[in-house]
Amino acid sequence: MSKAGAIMVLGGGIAGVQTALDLADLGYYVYLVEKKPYIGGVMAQLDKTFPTNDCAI
Amino acid sequence: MAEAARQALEDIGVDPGRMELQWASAAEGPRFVELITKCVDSIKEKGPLGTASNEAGDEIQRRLEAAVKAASASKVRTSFGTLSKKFHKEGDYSPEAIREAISAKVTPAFRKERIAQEIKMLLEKGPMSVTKLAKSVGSKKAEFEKIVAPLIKKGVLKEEKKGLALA
Amino acid sequence: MTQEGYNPRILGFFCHWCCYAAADSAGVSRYQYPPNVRVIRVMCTGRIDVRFILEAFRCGADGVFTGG
Amino acid sequence: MVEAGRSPNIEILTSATLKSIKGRAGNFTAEVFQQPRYINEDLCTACGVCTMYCPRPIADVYNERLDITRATHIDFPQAIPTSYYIDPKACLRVNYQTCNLCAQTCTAGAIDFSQKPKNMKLKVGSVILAPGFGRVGHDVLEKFGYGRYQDVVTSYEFERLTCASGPTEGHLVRPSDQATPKKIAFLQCIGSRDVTCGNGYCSSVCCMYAIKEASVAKEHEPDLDISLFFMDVRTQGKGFDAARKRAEEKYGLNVIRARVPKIDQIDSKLALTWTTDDGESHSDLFDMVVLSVGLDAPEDAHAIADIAGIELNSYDFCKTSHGAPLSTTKNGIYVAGAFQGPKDIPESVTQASGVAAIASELLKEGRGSQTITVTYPDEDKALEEEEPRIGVFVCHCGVNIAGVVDVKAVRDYAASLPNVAYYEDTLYSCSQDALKAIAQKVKENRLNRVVIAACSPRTHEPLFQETLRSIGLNPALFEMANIRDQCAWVHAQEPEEATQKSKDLVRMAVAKARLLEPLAQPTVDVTQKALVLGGGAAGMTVALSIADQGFETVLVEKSKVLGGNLRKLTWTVDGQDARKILKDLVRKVEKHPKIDVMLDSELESTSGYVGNFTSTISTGGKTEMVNHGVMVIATGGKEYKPKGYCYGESRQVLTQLELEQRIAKGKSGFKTTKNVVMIQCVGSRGEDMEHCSRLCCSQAVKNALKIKELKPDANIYILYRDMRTYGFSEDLYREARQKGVRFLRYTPDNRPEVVKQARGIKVNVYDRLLGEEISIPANLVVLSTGIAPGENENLSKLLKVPLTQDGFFLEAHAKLRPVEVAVDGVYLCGLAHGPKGLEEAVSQAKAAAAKAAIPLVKGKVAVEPIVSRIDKATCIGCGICASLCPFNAIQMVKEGKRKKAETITASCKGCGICASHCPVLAISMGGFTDEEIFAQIHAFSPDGCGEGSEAEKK
Repeated sequence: MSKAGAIMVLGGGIAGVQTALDLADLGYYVYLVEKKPYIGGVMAQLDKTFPTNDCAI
Repeated sequence: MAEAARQALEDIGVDPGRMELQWASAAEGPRFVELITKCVDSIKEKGPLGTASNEAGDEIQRRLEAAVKAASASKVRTSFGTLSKKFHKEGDYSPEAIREAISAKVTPAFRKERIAQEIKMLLEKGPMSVTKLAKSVGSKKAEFEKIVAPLIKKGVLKEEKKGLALA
Repeated sequence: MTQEGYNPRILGFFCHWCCYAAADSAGVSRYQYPPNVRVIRVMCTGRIDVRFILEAFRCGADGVFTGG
Repeated sequence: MVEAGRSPNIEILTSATLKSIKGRAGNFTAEVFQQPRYINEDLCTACGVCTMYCPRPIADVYNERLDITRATHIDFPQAIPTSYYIDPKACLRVNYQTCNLCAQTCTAGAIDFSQKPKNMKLKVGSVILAPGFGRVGHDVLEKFGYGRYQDVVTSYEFERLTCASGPTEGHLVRPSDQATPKKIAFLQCIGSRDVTCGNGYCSSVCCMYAIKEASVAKEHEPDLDISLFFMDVRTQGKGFDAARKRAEEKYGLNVIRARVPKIDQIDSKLALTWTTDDGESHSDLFDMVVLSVGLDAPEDAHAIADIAGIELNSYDFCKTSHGAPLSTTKNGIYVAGAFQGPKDIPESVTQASGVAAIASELLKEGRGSQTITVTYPDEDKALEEEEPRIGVFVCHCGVNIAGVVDVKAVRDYAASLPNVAYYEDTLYSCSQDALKAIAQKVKENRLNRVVIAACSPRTHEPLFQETLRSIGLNPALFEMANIRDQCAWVHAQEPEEATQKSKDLVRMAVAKARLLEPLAQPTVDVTQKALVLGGGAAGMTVALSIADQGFETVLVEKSKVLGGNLRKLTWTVDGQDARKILKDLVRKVEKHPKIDVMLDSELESTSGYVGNFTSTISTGGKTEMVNHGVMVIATGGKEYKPKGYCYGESRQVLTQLELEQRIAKGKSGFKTTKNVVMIQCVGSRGEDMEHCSRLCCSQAVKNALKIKELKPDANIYILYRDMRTYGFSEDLYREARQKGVRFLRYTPDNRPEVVKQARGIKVNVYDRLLGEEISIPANLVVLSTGIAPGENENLSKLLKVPLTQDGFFLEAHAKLRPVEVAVDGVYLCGLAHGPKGLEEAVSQAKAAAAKAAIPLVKGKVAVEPIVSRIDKATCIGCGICASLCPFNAIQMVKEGKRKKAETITASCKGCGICASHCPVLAISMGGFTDEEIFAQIHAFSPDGCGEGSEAEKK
């Protein structure tokens, strides 16, 4: 198997960010590559989220 | 704890209904709002502290101070603690069992200590006659004497012609 | 015997995990309720000592709401 | 997001695109091209001056072009990275080398036009594709008048209109005349379930977000009249139906089951015509129409597929299988989120954690080789011993608090409180730049206590404590006043009282802060072993994943054989051989060196805490003790046994699973079958169980198609309330209709009835189109029953994990922590969390494996600092506390001839029962001492009610 300890995540939306956080906790270095100038993807545009209606940011 | 507090409040002349113990889990936002609104309305019903029907209006402040001291006395707390230990072991937490046990063991000790503390506070302003003292602490003659006797023996109080005074 | 102008002051002891969380979830869904309660957060209802309740009344509370 | 921004091991490359990937699993070289921001992220203080001076207006894409912004801007205040950037396409300086206004006005000197695009080669072990989803094409929207009529908006635009920091600060207005609309219509399935635009699938989320947006709109404008036009109301997630019902009742949303073909404009109103399924045609005028747009495949799906060398499915989403939902067709490259298929946020978060587990399995050896560990400056002990110097920060939280509470007045009031050495109000105290500013102010003014009046400590206390720790201040010297969730948000109509309440709460917080003492943060070692309860599909997947990540795992299964409910399946919904999946899983589990399988065993008891659990497991009478660091609940669920509908009285009435077993036996079972009637939601959605079990519709359609294969001329009827074949299984629903399966909708108050006759059975149902009761003779009646919770009660008590009203385990947070529970170190997945299909169960199992592995990887766990401390001198050894402690975290020790109580810090949960029952007041709770609580009580009364009798000072 390989010795690489880094992983690339393509996309900085909620899925990309959550994967990056978990991988960092699991001991890996993460390159989070995002097309836009900010991370958060579409979720960052939302005001509230269902089902609990708490804020999305 | 709630029952002990209710009985303590009753003893010193505060309407026990002013204190509520409610349960609302993290998911029960709406239920919590109902409980709070009902509580605010019921307290509004009772009016400011001391003005409700079963409350001793003017002496409340002094009584409460004496009550806090009484609740900090180790004698009273030991009775409360050992009782909780018993309940924890037996596991019968029915409201009746709790009410009975507290009114049998804890409240008498609390009342005795509260009255003793109140007497000391009243006498700080100078000696007072026994009857006036008994009335203002809300204790009948027999009970009053039983509380005062040990205090005199221990030299905390002394008898004088005008009544009782701090030693 | 309710006086209209009278605004009671109520002290709340809320358990961090249940009642305090219920209050937060009521806030998140914007339920409205009267503003008379001031909250002291405790880790559990078991932490509340009879002395706290008596002291609360001594310090001018018209009511005490302990929430587990 | 903020966490990702602060993590030292996550390097965020914004405005970056992937150019190429070479190499193979474990050893890829990825080429990334990064556009310059022309603003140096580290220097930019996000002050906004450059945007003011920039002369070049551009459409604000973040706000869906409803607003204008400038070439140099930031999209939203809490953006991560929190720095402005310059849009290269618009900027005059970049394109025409003129203007340079922003660079001159920038006080921080952060603007740097010499930045060049960068090409980077990254050596990585694995690539995770999470590019999200794309927008529905303009052509589809035009059919509904979008672009022609201003008041036809997309759901994204509506979201921005209702957002407090949106273009209209949350006031809901019509784009045409900025007037507040009275009547709004939501049209569903725009760009979904629509083969004409190539999106034949269902986007799974639009029904739920439409109801949410309608509820939020009603909150802003209570007398709005909102109608939602659904084909099927597909709210199949956990707790979604309950939320929908609550919203419909509370906000009076009227739900109309019809698909509106087109929209016309009649002077300033929008005219909609539609026909309902009872044949009636209606039309009405609306002020505004919201198009609930679906989730399309990402625009650059093909580009990504070519670069990564992976296959796409017919709708340009990433091709995966139900057995391995997170793996693409290329080893080492995995997928998570909407690119794998349209899904909601909880599913995306689950898949994100799941894919982290797979990558961690692949790169087991590389773990920790390239990570940076953060070291905190040691605490400034001297500062902490000094007189309390409190810093009070009162937060606006945008409009959330400032909209109701007079923040400036509260700040000035705080200044008047004793020991307050610094006071300030902040716009968003949780944003990255505000945190940096607070840290700096604390250092500059040598503050040793911090009070933040903002939101709930339950959500933000750890974030602020982290900031304190980063500047050498003990995190316990921190207190929050909750003036948002428990004040501004709930007293919106009473601003004066809310402001007064905020002042009181700040006074109480400061009173407590004065007495706060630093608390140690001990760490405890984690036993490197995991315990998994339940050997079904989820249990096996989680055990395999943890073991593949290199940790010993014990798998406990109640029955004598592995497989659980998976044993009853023959095919998955996407046609895979479920039996093969089962065989693979069981084989891998049984021969895996690190998995110890304990069949016919059950959990007797568990004690301990995260990192140090000790469980006793009974196997056929004899018990065994297992020490483990983490635990996963995968005890599954069971098929709901229907009551009524002649189930059990006639051999011709089956459940879907029983039907599948009969289909598996082939044609012989269907020789005499002419009419098959399937009834959906038997026992579910309010009949006996409240919840919807999500997969019975897809299961029914799958079986119907299987019967049609065996017996093409069989008449199949499906009586449904809402056909919830969400996601790609919508194709099966369409195929079923094309193959002549008849679908009839019934309403809960008019349920179909199964009647036993002398010869065979028949089903009576009210046909909405004919408007009368019809009776269908049936050779076979199939009841689509949902999934009921397993016997979770005693396990719930054993592990102190709460259950939801529906009887499933309650997760820590529906969206952000779907596989964790309130008890640290215990994780949850599969049907025990809630009804779900095989694909979702496998993703959730992988996610649970990732989360469970984190403490194992770290090896140490920090213990909560809020614990009890017993003053040995005062303690009289009465033992009351030891007997009452629910976590047996106090033991009596001999000291000389007397007994004294002593806390086991690691087990203590900080509840404080011991402190409140100690007769001699010898026990003080970290962060909640008697003195601190008394100080708060005194601060409660306006005049501080004197320092009170000396009794409680002891």
